Amino acid sequence: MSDGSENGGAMLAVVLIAATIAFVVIGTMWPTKAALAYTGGQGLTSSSSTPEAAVQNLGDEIRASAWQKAYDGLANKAQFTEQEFEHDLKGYYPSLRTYATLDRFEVFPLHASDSDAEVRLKLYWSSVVGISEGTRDLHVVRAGDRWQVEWPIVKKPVVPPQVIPVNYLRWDVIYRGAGDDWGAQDVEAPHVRIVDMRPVERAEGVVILGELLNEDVVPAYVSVNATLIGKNQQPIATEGSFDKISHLLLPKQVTPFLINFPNATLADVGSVRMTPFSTLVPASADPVIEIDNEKLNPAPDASLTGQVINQSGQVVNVAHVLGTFYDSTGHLVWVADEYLDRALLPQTPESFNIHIPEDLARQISSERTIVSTYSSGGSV
Amino acid sequence: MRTPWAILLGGVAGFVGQLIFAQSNQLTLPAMVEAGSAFSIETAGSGQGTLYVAGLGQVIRKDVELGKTAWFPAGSLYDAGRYVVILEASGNSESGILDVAPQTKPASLSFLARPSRLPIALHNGITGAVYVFDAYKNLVTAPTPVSFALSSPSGAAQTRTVTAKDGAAWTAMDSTAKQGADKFVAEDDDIASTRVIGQVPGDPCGLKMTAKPDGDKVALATDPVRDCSGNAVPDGTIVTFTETYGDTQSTVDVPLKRDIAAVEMPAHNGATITVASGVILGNQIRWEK
Amino acid sequence: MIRFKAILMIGALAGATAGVALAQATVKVEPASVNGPRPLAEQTAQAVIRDYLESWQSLSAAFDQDRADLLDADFVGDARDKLAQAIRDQSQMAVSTRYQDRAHDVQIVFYSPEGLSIELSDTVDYDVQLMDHDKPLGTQHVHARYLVVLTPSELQWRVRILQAQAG
Amino acid sequence: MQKTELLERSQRPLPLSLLLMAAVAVHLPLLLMKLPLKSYDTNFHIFFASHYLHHWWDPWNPKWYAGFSQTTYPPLPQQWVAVVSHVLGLEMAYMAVQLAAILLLVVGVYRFATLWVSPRAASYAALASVFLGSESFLVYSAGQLGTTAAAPLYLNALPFLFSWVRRGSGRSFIKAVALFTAAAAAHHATLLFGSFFFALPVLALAYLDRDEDGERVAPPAFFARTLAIIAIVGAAIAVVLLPFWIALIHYPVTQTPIPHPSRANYILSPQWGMNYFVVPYGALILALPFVFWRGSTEKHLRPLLLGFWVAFLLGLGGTTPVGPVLLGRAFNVLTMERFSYWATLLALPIVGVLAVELVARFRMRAAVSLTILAAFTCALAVGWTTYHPADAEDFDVSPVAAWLNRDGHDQYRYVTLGFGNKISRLAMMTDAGSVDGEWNSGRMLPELTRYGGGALTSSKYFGTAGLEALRAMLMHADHYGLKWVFVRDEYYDPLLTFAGWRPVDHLNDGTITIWSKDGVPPAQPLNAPQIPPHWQDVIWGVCPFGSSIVAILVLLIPEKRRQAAEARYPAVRDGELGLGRMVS
Repeated sequence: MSDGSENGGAMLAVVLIAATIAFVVIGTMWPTKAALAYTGGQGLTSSSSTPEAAVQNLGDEIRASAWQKAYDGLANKAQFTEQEFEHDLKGYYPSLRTYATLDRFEVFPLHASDSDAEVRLKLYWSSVVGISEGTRDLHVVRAGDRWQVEWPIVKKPVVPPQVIPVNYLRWDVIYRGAGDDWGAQDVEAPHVRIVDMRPVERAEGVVILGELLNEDVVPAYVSVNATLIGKNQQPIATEGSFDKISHLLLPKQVTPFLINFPNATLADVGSVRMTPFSTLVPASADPVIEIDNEKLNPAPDASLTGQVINQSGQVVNVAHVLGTFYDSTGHLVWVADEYLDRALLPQTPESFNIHIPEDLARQISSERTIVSTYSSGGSV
Repeated sequence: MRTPWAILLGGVAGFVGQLIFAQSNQLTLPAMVEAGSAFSIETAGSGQGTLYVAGLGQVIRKDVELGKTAWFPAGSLYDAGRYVVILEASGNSESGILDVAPQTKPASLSFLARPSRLPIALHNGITGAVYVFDAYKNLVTAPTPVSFALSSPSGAAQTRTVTAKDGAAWTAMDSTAKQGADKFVAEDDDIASTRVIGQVPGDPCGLKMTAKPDGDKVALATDPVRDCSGNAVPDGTIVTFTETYGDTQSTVDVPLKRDIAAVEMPAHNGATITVASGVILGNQIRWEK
Repeated sequence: MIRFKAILMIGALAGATAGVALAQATVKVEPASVNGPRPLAEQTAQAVIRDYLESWQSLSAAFDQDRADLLDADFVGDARDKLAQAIRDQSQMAVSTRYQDRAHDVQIVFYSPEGLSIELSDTVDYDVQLMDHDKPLGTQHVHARYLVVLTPSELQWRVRILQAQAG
Repeated sequence: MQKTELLERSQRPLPLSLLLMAAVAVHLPLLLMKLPLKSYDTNFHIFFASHYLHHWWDPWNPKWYAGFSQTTYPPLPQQWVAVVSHVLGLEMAYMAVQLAAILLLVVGVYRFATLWVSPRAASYAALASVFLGSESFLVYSAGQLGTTAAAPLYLNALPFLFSWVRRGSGRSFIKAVALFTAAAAAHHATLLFGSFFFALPVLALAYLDRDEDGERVAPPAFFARTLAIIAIVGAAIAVVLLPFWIALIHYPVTQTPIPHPSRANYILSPQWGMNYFVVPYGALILALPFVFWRGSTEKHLRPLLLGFWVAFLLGLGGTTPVGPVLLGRAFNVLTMERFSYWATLLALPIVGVLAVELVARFRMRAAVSLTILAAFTCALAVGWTTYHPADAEDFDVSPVAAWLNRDGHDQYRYVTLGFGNKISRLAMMTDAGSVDGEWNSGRMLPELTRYGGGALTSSKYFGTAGLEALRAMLMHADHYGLKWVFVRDEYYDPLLTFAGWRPVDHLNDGTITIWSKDGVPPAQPLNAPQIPPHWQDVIWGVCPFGSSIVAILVLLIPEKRRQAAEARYPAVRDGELGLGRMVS
């Protein structure tokens, strides 16, 4: 079958093979976005020729969970083990961070000289409850023609040996079995009351702020729904407090709540129908969380900062700090929250920083903070 | 067949059948029977027939010999209501109505008592509603006296007697001044139903704390927390201590234990410490070393 | 031939009338005469009566189709159990019944203080057609006063007691 | 004389019966072991089939996404599974339909290959298709019933297409139309891309060969016939899949793309290179240089080579920039493994030539080597499900289904977390509806389409996108009557705790926790505008399945005995393959 076209055919084969190789090389040297998603953002061409590039590479490696590669590239790796490096980033105890993945990061050069530099690495961790931020200021040093990061390791916190008595209260509930409960002995739901409520117009829509009190003598598992009613008496939308509330309320405990109505405008709203739900649940008064050094920081970067201290002997894996902000007349101005992505060890302070919208910061003169917790069991 | 036409045609057929039977008058029904009691239906004529008794709670089909009495033993028809009775024989049918009345003796009560917990000393705060049923779960519609009694552990009792109308009776009672589990009993004839009503203290009254130094901390403790009637507020109730110093603040939510809430907080000279429970504010202390 | 056509036309008219009657029973609602301390909101009263009248449709369909599961939406507790028992009875005997309500005269008579039950009385006119193995046995018109207790569920009021008064 | 007979025998094609027996011998045991049940998509297809089994005339399936239309996916293989399940049950019916597709592929590869190479090489190609890594990968690891059912139909249609445009055979025209339509009813993407990778080379071959066998075809006639068949096939497919097109036009797939590892760079991500290149190609990788060389040097093979080359490059996913450039947005919607599948099918005729030449030259040594390589390729692809399973762990979902089906729990919707592709199996077993599902193109709920996450049950694997979708869905639980969350991964516990859900029960020795939310009203049917009207239900119930019946019937029309390969390769003799009798 071969004829005079064999030379042309050979040429075609060479061209196709060469083109294939070229395409592969191009695709590997300059990977597509879809391909980069599976490499943690790293291509073949990463170099550490500048302090920012060194930190960028480190960020890529953390994102790809390439712990060994990241550790090997550190200038001060002799000071700690690879496991300690990983635990420093992912937590020594099970926490939000343990199962989080690095969604993205930002690199900000702070200072640079010929031999060293300061670079800020802002990490955005994707956790099950949302994005949590973490910032590390890194010292970067020159090593020949490349730069290496000195990782500011935070070693495992040591909890001193101690005995913490666990003698707090617990409520158990005996539920009736399945079946028709009409006309039978029942234990009704705890009495809860909305003690404050205020609709607020924000750029993203209407926000309903409020506070809910458990006025009963038993613990309540609560949530709040709100329905915006239009001026024509027709419902516009119904939304719930979701995680912007502390769902477990012990007797006489108050929680703030915040309900978002994206894309709604207050001008369309005639009234708001609030529907609090409460259920009797087994509960424990433990752990007690102390909130220390709460401080309102003015704009810019208005925030509520402080520390939470776990007064129990049990590790709290996730803590959710909710801040309620009032103006000078005691009116509710805003509700904001932050999840702590580090576990709370007994008697070990952990800082929080709740962001406050700049435009509201000036109105705020006081606050109240509560903490809800999640523990998967176990102690230190 | 399952169309309006079917019903219409069936109706026409039934009507014609009834006309024929009306002339022969083969079916004699009792005016009323009590639920669960034995009864009989008289038939006339001769030959075999089938008797149908259909109601919303029961359907019975019985082969009968025309001209003889069809016996229904006790327990045959127990669901109170109005029944359609049809006798079918040789392609013709005759129908009538049979009423089954509930038994007059109550056998059970559905007792709706609310709430299961309420603050002490609340006027008409406790309500109870009762539906009276016979042994076959028929609503006893004949007027019958129902007595309600609310008794506290101390022995004090409130009683009311109400006549049930259309099978239902209700009452309202006051909660007592003492906390504890009260018994709320509804009774009709010798049938009783009991509910437990928890009477719980009201909000804390005169919430007061004291402070004393404890190393580099200040130990805060409330006096025993009581409501305005002197009842102890239940353990587990949250008391909030707030310490303000300069522009910073510390907060701890502490549950009551053995009537007292106690906590240690940082000792800052000049700090102001307040205590509250829910929306009830207590005293304020200014800490000076 | 003309006579046959006339019969057909009369039949059609009668059928149409029956169809209309099937779709809508006449309903008269008496002012509530409530025994009990709890005030009855107008919306609650409307919802209770609406749900009660709907329950007759379920009842009728359940008996007609021998399907107790059709009761679940509108009946609960003893009322549901008793109706389901009757459907089982008739199914076992190959008997079927068709209920067609014609008129209701409804009045709310009791609203329990905790709000967990409402009792109403309904003077109902309805037809019952009985069939054995699909053979019509007869249709009986019934006039009766029913006592009905409804209790609230997640979305609607459901009938818990449905009982005709004797006499 | 004996030498001549030996020579003739060495040029004969392998008998079709032998090829089919080889396919049965290799795949029947694997299918009887129900190996595909471990794959990614098999349970998805069985779930669709179970809906057709119970609701043939109603493609609206309320069990996923609070209701979705099955007209968003061509139904033919699933409808066949539903039909066969009356006899075998759903799982074995799936295996039976899959086996039928495998056997059809053997026939299809042979018929397609005879257009390009000698019958003997074509028979080797057909034998190679039995061991083809990409076929086994799709059957046992990916579970792509639609793709593996449509491709053989398409391959079988192509010789009729050739015969029509080349000789104007009316019977071939009818058969080609019937088979193309049935192929489209089995899988739409195969038809769309098959037109470029398969049909264009065949048309080019017909054009290049227009003067070869003494029956000259003038270019105007060639183009007229081509346009005629495009028009008729287009019209037939438009009618048969009309509800599909209507759904696609009214609700185009505009949701945020979901990442898929077949779009990775296989060099930078070697684990995906193994999965999507080494496993599907297997020993075929060794033949690639020959494919390029022979495909280029044989003039009439060049169209085939070009079709193969483009499919090959696209099958490399994100390893080259070709996919994003050629496919545009579709690159982020399609999965790339199907391109490798088509590339391997296109390479088979040339691989058949290689095998023939190797056997002719090295005899037994070549035969043994080729057998070992083929067996290795097939074994690797089949065994890959064990080393790279779709589900990390097998577990029983029947307690979950039983829980949902009792005490009125099915009045509410549910979602699972950490169930992997077990959600299809669960959906088959329960009466309750879910807001989740595995058919991403069929979902319309904004909470699911906005973020770019896949199934909610695997939210965490989609990073922020998946978790945002999960949060959005939980936020609107009341709206959807979503009351139950079945959790088999403690990762999600903090979110559920802080969002107001409570554990209410445990199943499977505590490995599955049921979470509930208070105050959720019972699920209401969503008044979704995408519910197909009744006339579409009828079309969907009649036309796609009917197209396969029509295809079977028209194949019974006898064909004039003339094969495309005869002119070029006259060695084939009547009766040797029995193939003509079977498919003509």
